[in-house]
Amino acid sequence: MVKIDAIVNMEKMEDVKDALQAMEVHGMTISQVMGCGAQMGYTQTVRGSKVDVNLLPKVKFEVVVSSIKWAEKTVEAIRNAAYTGNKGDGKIFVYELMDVIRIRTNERGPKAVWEEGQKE
Amino acid sequence: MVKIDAIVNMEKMEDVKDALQAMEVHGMTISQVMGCGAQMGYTQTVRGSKVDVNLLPKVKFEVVVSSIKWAEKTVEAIRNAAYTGNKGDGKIFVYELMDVIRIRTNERGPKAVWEEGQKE
Amino acid sequence: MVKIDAIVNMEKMEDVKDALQAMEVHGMTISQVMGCGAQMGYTQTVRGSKVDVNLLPKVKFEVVVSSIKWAEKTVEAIRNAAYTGNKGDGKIFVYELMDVIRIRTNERGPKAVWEEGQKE
Amino acid sequence: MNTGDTAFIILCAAFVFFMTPGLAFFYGGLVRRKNVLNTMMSSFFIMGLSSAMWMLFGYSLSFSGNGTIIGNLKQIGLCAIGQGDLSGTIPTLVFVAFQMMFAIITPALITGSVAGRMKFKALFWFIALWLMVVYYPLAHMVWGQGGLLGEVMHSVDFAGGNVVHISSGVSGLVLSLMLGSRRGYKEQTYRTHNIPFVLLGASILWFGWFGFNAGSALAADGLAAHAFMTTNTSAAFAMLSWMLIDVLKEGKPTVVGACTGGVLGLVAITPGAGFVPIWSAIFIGAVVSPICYFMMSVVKNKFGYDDALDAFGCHGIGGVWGGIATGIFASQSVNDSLYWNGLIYGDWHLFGAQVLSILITIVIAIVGTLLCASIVKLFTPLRVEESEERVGLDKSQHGEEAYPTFNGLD
Amino acid sequence: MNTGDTAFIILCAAFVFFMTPGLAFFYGGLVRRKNVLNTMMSSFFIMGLSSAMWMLFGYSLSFSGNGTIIGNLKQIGLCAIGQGDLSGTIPTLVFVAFQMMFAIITPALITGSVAGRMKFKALFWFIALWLMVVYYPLAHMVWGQGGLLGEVMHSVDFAGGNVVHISSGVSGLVLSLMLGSRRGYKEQTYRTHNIPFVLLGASILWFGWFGFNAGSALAADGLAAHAFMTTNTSAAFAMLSWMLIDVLKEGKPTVVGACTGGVLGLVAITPGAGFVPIWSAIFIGAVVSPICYFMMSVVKNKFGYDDALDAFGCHGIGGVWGGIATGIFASQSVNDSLYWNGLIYGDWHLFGAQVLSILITIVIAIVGTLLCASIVKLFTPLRVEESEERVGLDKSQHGEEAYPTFNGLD
Amino acid sequence: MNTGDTAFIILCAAFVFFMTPGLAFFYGGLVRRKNVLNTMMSSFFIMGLSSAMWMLFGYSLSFSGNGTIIGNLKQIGLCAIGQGDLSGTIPTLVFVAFQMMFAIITPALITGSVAGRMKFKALFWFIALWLMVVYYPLAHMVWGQGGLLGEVMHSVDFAGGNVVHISSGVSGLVLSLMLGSRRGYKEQTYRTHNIPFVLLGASILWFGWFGFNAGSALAADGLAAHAFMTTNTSAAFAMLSWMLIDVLKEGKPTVVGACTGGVLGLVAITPGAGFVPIWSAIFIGAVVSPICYFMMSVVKNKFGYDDALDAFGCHGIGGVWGGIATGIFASQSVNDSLYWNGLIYGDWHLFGAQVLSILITIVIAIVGTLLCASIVKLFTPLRVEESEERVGLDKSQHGEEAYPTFNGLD
Ligand SMILES: Nc1ncnc2c1ncn2[C@@H]1O[C@H](COP(=O)(O)OP(=O)(O)O)[C@@H](O)[C@H]1O
Ligand SMILES: Nc1ncnc2c1ncn2[C@@H]1O[C@H](COP(=O)(O)OP(=O)(O)O)[C@@H](O)[C@H]1O
Ligand SMILES: Nc1ncnc2c1ncn2[C@@H]1O[C@H](COP(=O)(O)OP(=O)(O)O)[C@@H](O)[C@H]1O
Repeated sequence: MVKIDAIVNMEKMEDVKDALQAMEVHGMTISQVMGCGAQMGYTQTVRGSKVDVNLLPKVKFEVVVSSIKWAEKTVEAIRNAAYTGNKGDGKIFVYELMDVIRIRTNERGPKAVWEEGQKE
Repeated sequence: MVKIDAIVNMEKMEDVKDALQAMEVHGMTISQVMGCGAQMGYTQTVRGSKVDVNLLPKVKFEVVVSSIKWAEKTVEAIRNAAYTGNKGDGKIFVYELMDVIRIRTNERGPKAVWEEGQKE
Repeated sequence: MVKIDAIVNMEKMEDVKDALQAMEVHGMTISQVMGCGAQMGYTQTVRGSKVDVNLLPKVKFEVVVSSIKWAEKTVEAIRNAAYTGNKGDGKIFVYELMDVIRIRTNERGPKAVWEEGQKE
Repeated sequence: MNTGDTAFIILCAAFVFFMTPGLAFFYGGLVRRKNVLNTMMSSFFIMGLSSAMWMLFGYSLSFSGNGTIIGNLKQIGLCAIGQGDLSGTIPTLVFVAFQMMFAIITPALITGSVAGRMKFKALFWFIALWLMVVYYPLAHMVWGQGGLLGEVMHSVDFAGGNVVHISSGVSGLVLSLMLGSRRGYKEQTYRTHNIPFVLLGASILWFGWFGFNAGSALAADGLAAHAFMTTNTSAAFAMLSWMLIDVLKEGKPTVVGACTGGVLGLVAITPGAGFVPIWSAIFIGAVVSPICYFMMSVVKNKFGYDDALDAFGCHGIGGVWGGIATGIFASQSVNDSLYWNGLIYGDWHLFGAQVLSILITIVIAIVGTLLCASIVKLFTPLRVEESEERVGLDKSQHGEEAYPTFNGLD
Repeated sequence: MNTGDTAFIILCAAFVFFMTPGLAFFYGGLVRRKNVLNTMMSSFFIMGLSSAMWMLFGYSLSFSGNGTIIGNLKQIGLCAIGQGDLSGTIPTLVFVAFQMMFAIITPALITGSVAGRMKFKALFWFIALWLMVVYYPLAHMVWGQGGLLGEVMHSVDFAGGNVVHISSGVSGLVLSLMLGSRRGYKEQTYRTHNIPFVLLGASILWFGWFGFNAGSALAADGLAAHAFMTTNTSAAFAMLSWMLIDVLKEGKPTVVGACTGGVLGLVAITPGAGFVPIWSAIFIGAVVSPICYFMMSVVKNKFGYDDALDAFGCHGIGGVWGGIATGIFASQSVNDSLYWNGLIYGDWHLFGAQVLSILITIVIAIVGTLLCASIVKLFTPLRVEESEERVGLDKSQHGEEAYPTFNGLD
Repeated sequence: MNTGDTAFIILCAAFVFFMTPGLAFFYGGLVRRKNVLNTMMSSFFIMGLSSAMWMLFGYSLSFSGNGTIIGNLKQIGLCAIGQGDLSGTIPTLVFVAFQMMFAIITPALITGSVAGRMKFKALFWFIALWLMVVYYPLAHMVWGQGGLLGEVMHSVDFAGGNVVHISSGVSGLVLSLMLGSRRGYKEQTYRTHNIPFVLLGASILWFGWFGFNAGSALAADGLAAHAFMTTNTSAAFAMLSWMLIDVLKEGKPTVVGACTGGVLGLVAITPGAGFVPIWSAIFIGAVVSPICYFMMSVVKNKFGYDDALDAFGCHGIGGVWGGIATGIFASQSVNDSLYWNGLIYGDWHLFGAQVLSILITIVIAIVGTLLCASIVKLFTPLRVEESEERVGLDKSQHGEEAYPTFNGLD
């Protein structure tokens, strides 16, 4: 099984979520993070004083899929949805997983990530 | 060493924490995430208009333990504490870790996760 | 490629960030987590009643670097910046990564984490 | 000059002033987190803009002279008004101040309809024009000397059902139709981001409304006390009836519902507060919630317009019901300045006048809004770009975030 | 009719009204995040319920007629009260409105004791019953014509020590005992979720309390000013003495402590505000904090009851101290309507009457609460299910979350 | 005694009281999340401390007797003041209460300059000393019988330009220089953590300011209404002019800017509210924003002092401009208690007196602050430890966190 962490722009959240659901990846975990990278932040003016903002809010998707094949598809889907061509578009990290357990059923391994009705 | 990510229901937070501490796993990191999965969210009514809520708040536990044996025990403990049998109970992901460093002592590897007084 | 998760004290956030940027690691993702570990929390008094606070706010840094060599340097830098010698200083976890994708350019692998101008 | 009346109306003016920030919180709490500042600012800036315009020429256009449609410019800059000049038992300047607050809150109400998508620049100029095209004439027609709706037609409006609520609600609807719906409205999760702020806002509104309605007696007397009691009674019953609807429909009374109900009761009683008997406020309040609930849940859904925070559903519809109810229940035994009694006492004249005046108000609001929005459109688009809407109006219109550190990092 | 007095009391009524949302924030800030809406709503809905009941029959039961225990139903629906009817120098309707606000805030105080575990439905009906069984009789006995505690026993209660604070605090304690403790109370981390809201609430309470106490003079005169100054003095010294306790015990003055202290000072001075000399307010305020601190930290802990937000610890105990202190310091030179002087002037009669009236109030509150809660229990359990408590009362009782997007996703 | 005037001033006192929590929110919203409670508490505790001191001896030192520099101790504990004693048309106790509120808000303003780094203990004692060394003498010199600035020099200060704003702003600057800058000031990201709180605070300030300025007429009359209108006009134009600056400099009007502008307009009109004609308030308000913007963005940056929340930039500079503007525009036709007309009417006397009185105020503030801070320093360091600053002042000074569960875990 493979885990994919994708860090994307805030305003792409809905799009990435929709893209994943469109390809039948229903399970995902989302959290807010702050990021800095090539995109160096921006400068805000508060009452005439400059304030540097170099940590930008980003959204992190964690998606676990059952196989490398699925992982490739998922990465592709995320990339398409999150792409704008500007700095700050984000990064995708791919890991291998030792095991997955679905608490409800105690299923383990790939079965624990497949949903019923999901074609492999 | 092994890292365990468990995504469980909000209201199970205290229980899972207690279960871990009961089995002498004292180190853990908790964060709030939003999840969607087999559980498809619910519909809320705001002033008579329906609003779909399909991202649900979940709690993510990150626990690092020193060995696969411990990992199994930990998974078991989390499963027992978080189980209700309903959709949305959550998932547990298990990874292998290359290394762990305890900042305070600069210990590395399994030693960095063992606590004094913890039986292996 | 290697991913480093470091859990450090809230008040060390700026220092760790500066330390990373000083060594030319510009990409990082930060989030707030709650932790408990050897440091057992503290007791607060609210209107004369004791309240146990055993989850403490911590900051989690996620940094992906291109090689083990860089990982070592990064761990060292974080350690130096976050060290105080007290319980609660935090832990650093190191993983191996299967792949990294930079969304903007679709670069993959180590290239996706190197910045232009960054010496390997 | 009567110092008691003067003290009362000066302080009531301050109470009514406080309603505008109250509205900012009521509206601001209801929107998504990325639009909260823009929503609050849309009410807040009017405290500056409308005050300035009122002092420069708004008061004069509303209350100077005795035209049928609008006042004149004789009291421009308030220069002709001395400290010793009286309006009834209070200094004229007190009346100026009290009425100013109504000219602030009214356009602020409109902004609820257009939350989440209107360019701030366009809103700024729209409000400035709207005050001149819709508000000042209406205020004159209803409350000014020789005004069409008031002195000519003998319709009544105690504290601003037509002037404040119907005008703003209808204008909000028209403007929201011109703007179109928010991106992803209906498909997408939309969430009230801060319900305690909604409760704070509703509470401040209710508090301020005592100044609004009781102060409209323009004296500290039995009539003011009467208006105070009708106001509170209507709000109370409207809150309870909304809670009942919630329980019947969803099984649970919601906080947003209770707040909405309370505000609706206040809207509905506004035109009649000093005309209708206290017992009738029970009915006026208890009925406004179901009417408006129906508008917001069924009608809005059916027609698919995006009256974002229900400025029309609350103030438009609630104001119309209030105006009609005044025509039904108003009684000369409550207020002997009435020309006729209400429908239940067997006289249809007042009822007819109320209906007619409501229709005229609606027409003025529609035409005026179309006119103002069209003028603004010549200079700037009304609506933000799609990308600005995505990013949120806080960042795109003001370069700020409401709670930048609430992911816990600071 | 005196317009100055009328203006004063109408506006004081609005001030007292504002205290209830203030309390909602004071309480709401103190609870866990998952219970904030339920806690706020528990105060807020009473603005609807109690207003409606007051207008329908509550005023009549409290102030009509001259029974010893309770009023009569002659002024039901306020129908018999004309705009011209006076109570002293103000229209009777103003008095009705002012007193109504007390009937709103009092039951809201109770809800602090039961936060985090009471079924909303049960709370709703409990409050409705409690107003009839405890509040209206008490208000009549203390302030009504021919009332037992006031006119018969000559005990005094300027602005509601018995009627408001002791009655609500004791009832809260009884109800919290009937409900049992919150799940995991004492083992578990319990945290004040939003201290700025606590500070906002405490500030609004203090602000409104000027209307509460000074307004209880029922005229804008020297006595009102006197009550204003005793009120502020007591609050100030109670805040300082709580800060001192905090420093002595923990080394640091806390914000929650300073807010609590301020409110305690206000509670303690309430029964005596217009009877005791200003200097004695120093003492009344400075002493109330240590007394209540002791109750909340030592006694509550020892007996293990879960008076969640210390409605009993603050209002019950603070009110008792205030009532006794009135018996000690009250002086005819401050207020010549007093029948006797206080203990320090060598007359024990007033002191005795005060103690007795406090005991009677406590008995009424205990019996009344047991009665009301038992009746409610026949129809619905008082307490939520365990799972509902776990999920939080916001979701389980109202289907809402207070800040749904504050994990940053919106 | 006039009940209308009495009602007015008692309630105005409550309005001014409400400004201090308003300030707590205005300031609290502007700081980083880890310092919000300390910042709010820095204003809040003064409601206790300054009230207590005022009642004990502050009023006496400020208003008893007719010294040139300071009052006497004859009215210590307010013991000599009966309920029947009058000040003009109102009970003296009402005047005591009204003035007390000014003695609360003034030192609270100072705390904006020192936010984020001052030891709470040091602040506590500093404020206590500062009231005695700077405030009471200044209040006496400006408003007391025989006072140097008022009755001797005939400079005027309607509602506290010198006493409140200049004194606090300048003292804030001096204190912030003594403390040094916040750690990492300028290199580091500093962020306004809660802009809705800023807006809430600014709104409460504006609301309360009606009591502050109109109430300073000490009667409910035409002059009060006049002050009400100048106040609102100045605030409105200052808000608009700040928005204009924002648009010119950054392309977007900010919410923090609009709030700041509104407050600046209120500051600037304070000394002249009841002396200058209404039209001149347009000018006073419109000009104060650019002046202060320049101070905050250019001058502060250049000199590098860390006036954290711009207490000096807003209140110091705004107050100076207001005092000078009063010397320019004040007119006997507005207020016949004036000794001279302003500069534009061709008389330079008042202008001179204003400038001189401002200079004297500045000197008193500087010397007084240096003195008080030096005394405090003998007993405790003024500044927190570096580690305490890092952790945040909420935790280190009060052992609390403002929103402990807003990472979503509760
Ligand atoms: N090396 C890294 N380790 C961890 N997170 C990273 C790293 N590089 C980038 N990120 C995350 O990705 C986000 C976008 O990265 P950025 O470098 O600005 O984009 P890009 O390089 O695609 O233009 C950052 O805000 C950060 O959260
Ligand atoms: N494939 C996945 N990848 C990442 N997170 C997941 C995945 N599947 C489930 N989750 C997380 O687990 C939570 C519970 O999952 P859900 O599928 O609803 O439960 P279950 O299948 O156990 O009934 C989700 O809300 C989500 O946060
Ligand atoms: N085994 C673990 N798994 C996950 N997170 C851990 C673990 N041990 C510690 N942590 C995280 O590191 C933080 C600091 O750990 P702690 O044990 O208190 O410090 P130390 O052992 O270095 O003194 C904790 O608050 C927790 O967030």
